[in-house]
Amino acid sequence: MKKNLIRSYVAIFVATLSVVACTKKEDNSNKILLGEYGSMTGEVANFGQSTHKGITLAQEQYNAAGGFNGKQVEVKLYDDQSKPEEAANTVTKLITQDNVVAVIGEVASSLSLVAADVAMRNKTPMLSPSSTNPDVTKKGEYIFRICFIDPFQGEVMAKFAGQNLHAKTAAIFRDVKQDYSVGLADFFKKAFEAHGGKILIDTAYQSKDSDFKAQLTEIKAKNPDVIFIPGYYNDVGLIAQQARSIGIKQPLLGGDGWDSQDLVKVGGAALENTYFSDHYAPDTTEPTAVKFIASYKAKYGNETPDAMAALGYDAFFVMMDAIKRAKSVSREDIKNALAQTKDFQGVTGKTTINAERNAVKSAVVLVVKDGKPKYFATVEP
Amino acid sequence: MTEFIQHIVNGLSFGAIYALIALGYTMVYGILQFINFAHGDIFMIGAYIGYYAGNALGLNDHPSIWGFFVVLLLSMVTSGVIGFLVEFLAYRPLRKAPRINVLITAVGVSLFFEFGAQMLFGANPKAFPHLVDVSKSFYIGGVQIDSMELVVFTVTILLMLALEFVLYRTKVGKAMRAVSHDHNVALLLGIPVNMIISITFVLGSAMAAAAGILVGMSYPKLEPLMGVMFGLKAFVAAVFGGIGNVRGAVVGALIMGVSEQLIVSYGVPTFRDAFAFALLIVVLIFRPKGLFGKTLAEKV
Amino acid sequence: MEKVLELKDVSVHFGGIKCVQHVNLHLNRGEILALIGPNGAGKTTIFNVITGIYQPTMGSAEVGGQPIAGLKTHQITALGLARTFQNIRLFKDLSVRDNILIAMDRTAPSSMVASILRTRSFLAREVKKNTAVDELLEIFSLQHIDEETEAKNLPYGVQRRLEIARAIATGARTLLLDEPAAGMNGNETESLMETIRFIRKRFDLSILLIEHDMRLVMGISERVAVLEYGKKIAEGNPKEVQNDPNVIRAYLGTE
Amino acid sequence: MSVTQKSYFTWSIAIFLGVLFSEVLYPGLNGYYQGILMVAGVNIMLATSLTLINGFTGQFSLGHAGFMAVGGYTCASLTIYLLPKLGLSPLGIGFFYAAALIAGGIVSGICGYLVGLPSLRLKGDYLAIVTLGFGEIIRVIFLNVDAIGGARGLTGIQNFTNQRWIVACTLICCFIMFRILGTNQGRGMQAVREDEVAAEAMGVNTTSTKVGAFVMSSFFAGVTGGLYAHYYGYLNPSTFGFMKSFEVIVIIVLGGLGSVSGSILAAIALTILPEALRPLQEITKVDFRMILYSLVLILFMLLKPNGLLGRHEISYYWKKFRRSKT
Repeated sequence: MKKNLIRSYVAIFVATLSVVACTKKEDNSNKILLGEYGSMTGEVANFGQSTHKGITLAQEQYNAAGGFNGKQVEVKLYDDQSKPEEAANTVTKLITQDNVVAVIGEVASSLSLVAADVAMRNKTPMLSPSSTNPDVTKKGEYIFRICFIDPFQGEVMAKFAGQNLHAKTAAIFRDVKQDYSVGLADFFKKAFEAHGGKILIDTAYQSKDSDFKAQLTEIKAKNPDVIFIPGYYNDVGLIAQQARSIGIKQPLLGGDGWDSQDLVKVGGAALENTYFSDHYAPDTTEPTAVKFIASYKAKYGNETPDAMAALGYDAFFVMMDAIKRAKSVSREDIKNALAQTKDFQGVTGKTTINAERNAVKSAVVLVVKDGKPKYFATVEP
Repeated sequence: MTEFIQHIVNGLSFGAIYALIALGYTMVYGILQFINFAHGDIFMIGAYIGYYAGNALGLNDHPSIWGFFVVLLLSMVTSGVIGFLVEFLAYRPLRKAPRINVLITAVGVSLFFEFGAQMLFGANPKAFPHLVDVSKSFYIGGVQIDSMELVVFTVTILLMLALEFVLYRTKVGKAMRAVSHDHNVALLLGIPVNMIISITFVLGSAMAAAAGILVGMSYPKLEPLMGVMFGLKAFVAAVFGGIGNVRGAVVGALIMGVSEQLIVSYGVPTFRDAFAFALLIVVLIFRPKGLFGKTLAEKV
Repeated sequence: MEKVLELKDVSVHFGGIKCVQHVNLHLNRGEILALIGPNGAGKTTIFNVITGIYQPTMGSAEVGGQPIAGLKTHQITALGLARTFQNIRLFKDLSVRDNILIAMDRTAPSSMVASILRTRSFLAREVKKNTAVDELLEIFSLQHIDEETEAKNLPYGVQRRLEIARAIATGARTLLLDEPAAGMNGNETESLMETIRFIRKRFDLSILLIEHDMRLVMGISERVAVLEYGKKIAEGNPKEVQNDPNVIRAYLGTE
Repeated sequence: MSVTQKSYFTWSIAIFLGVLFSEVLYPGLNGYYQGILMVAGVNIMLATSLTLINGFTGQFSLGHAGFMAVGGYTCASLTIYLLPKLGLSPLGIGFFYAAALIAGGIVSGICGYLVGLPSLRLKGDYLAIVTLGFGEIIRVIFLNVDAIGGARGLTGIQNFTNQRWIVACTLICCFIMFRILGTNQGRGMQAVREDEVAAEAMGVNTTSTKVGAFVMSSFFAGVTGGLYAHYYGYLNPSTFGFMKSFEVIVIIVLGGLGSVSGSILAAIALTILPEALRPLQEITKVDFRMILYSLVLILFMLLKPNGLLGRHEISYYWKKFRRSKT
């Protein structure tokens, strides 16, 4: 009995050691290996999965077109489970174990921030498709992004509320549990007040709450012109429904966190007369985007790609574009090439990387009409 | 003032749902003296069964009151069976084991459901189908009462009355009360203790499933982890009312629902969850038996 | 004579149930007093009052001349009083030695820092305690048991002996024994009586015991008190009590 | 050899191995393995410290992550807000960091005291819920305090934690946990676990024993939190949810409730195992690890409730093994 116990321990150890020993550093001389880390499970899994679909599609198209100088491009994916420490672990593994030349990832800024530290320490370029928190690229010269940042997004919605909706007053309903929401709410507030508007009430909820009536009743009593809800789609649907049910008729505004198929599924008709800023419009007529949407639908069972998928797709091509321009396929040269990305035409518009390693690009505002988000306006930087 | 009454009404309807879940906790605790951590997850499963049943019956496009009852019944029965299985497979073998082992098992079962559901149903939220048309609202002196809230009140009260009937007017109920008093004596009296415990689990799980359906209809967003907070808060409500006491659980749950609503509207909205736990700690320290419970001294 | 233990007009009520009513009782230094009575007479309740597990509804108790109202059980133990339990409450998963050591720790505790650093004084104390344990093991003829044996795996009679040894290890001079001979056969009871007599001398003990085994009660106790329905109905030396009409009625019925 | 000499001998070997590891072996590994080993160290500290409450004392805490958070945030706030104002030399910074770690531990220990207090009146399930509630309250408070980042998390924490800190802290933590065994403190805790009423009757102050266990356990959880913060350089309230506590519980249940060496082994195994399972996860595309964990937990409770090593240390089995041979 006890002997077995000791034996089993020895067995576990030998087994784990051999597993560890077998996975030695990869030899990648006959292919280009990129790393991707994302939330395949956990709180923001939806975003991670969409991004991955976009990247996979891009990778397949790229390889089908001949690859890079005859070499195939592979993307190694790890799930970070939406946890910061897992993000750090997986990126470490990608860089030090799998020996990737560059890393693509994360949607959630809190995860990108942690991984950025790792990438900086290991001098490996990291390209975030959709982290909008300004702090991410401030981590250092190896960290890039191809999406606009929250201050811009806040500005866009504040400007939009003032100019297009003629709003003088606004209410903010933020999700204190999400760093994204808190950040965006702050930037909107700043911008809206800078444009002469007034924030009447700034109240909060926590994602996964199911009852918002108490806060909404407060908001309703203040009677603002618009209500800004910079949350994620899964809560926004419920919020919109409850807002409409207690008689709030004002337009609801939001950010790119709203972008998901599931938004309308939960929110339904309550989402009419709502606007949100996004990276691209699914009903766009821009040729690159149209082609992307068609091939995406073909691959994924007629599913309309959301912005995360589009950005994932673009991130891959921006990365390959940089690798092509780089002097050699080394981390250092790819970093330099990424920094010089200029007017890259992607699904989400023209991307130019500026000195802060952020993308300078336009945002679109979508309106929900007849149960579908539709293009409403473009806001240039 | 109208606003205040409005908050009370909303709070009561929320509390009614807590009450349905709290009943399961309190009944199981009364009979086995342990917290069934997995109870909140049964609630979640009940909601998901409602989702699939409602969609299968095509109720989303053709809402009907009968469809609602069919879905409700189906979900309650299936969840009851799941509750029975959980008790039979995970808890019954541990009847004589130290309580800490049962507790760890319960935590394990709870997590198994939560992550199993993520795998089975997907981690993304699902939109609950419309079972009945509940878009109408009524106004009484400026206070708005949604027809959904009326549905919640009606169903809760009916189920509560049914449970009262079972507990106090039937032989099974009498046996349950006997078992909760003393297992061994009940056994000596010829009461099939194991069967009674199973029935308790089935009843509690069915109540939780009903709550799941009601939550699905009121807040049509289902996710695998939805049972955690609901479950914990319902548990707090049960403790608040005096665990093991059925009526206490209901009163505790209603107070809980209302006070949460008031915290959100007049206090700091984001401290809603923290409030529940703070309440629990305060109750346990100053009045561990809750509002209506009785304490039992340990036999030495 | 010095009273090591005294109950003054103690009553204990649970809700409407009066378990103990106006009981006066005392234990003299060096004496063995037996508390007898039918089941449910309130004997164990009295033990629980003395050890601070229950608070008396009325009246007071004193240990070594000091009132124990409001004291916690371990504080009463510190006054030099220890007990055994009717339904044996050993530390089931711990070894025989650890069971006794835990009780003995009270007599020579080390600070947390000393314990972790294994200071000289800590080691000295441990050695001292272990020697004392050795002696107790021998007295209760437990010395031949494998020290790693968990208490729950011991035979019933041995468990009873171990529990008494553990109580003495607290350094108590007053011992409360709750049915020490329950479940023992004649020979075991005989040797238990032997042991009790011996430890009384060796450790200078005063003993209050609850027992149903009349041979043991009559054999070793100097005085006997009889409880019925929470009331003390008789008290005196074993001979007197045996012939007391109230006691005969209580045990045999009213006929 | 006497008992003490033997103990010194064992610990000198442990220290030697620790130094060998941090100075020779570790620098030679690639970053991935280094990362795993750092996490293993953190998990060992969490597990052994929780063993004190859940294993030795037989109480049930579900709030270990909460204590970790308190320590982590305290320690990180000190190094972020106070350290730059002092203008210390590199050596001074090292001392400051050590002090900050201890400060984090102390604040966390105070929280442990506050949580331990209700435990005097609560048993088993109730205590579990209260500790769980404590963890949640802590999380909500951190979420709402902007000065420490709120939901955005606390960034800008310097990466002070290197393998030396982890090795040293892990060794100290394990040393203390092992040394508590076989003292009046350790035996008192075990007595409380076995039978509270009897323990009290035998003169064990169960109140101070339980609170003491809570304070000490949360102290080490707090120190671990500090190390964790300065390893990842980032803190987020959502990290310290119930799941984190649960992971630690799985470790100690698996290792054997009440066995320090079992906790250590299980902590190492359960740090490596998920990494080893990563390739499997790539195939299935789902994170089934938590399902596996919960199943393992249930099965262990049903079939082998005392975990792999039960309540004994590994030395106990070694002795038995030796004895059975002779």
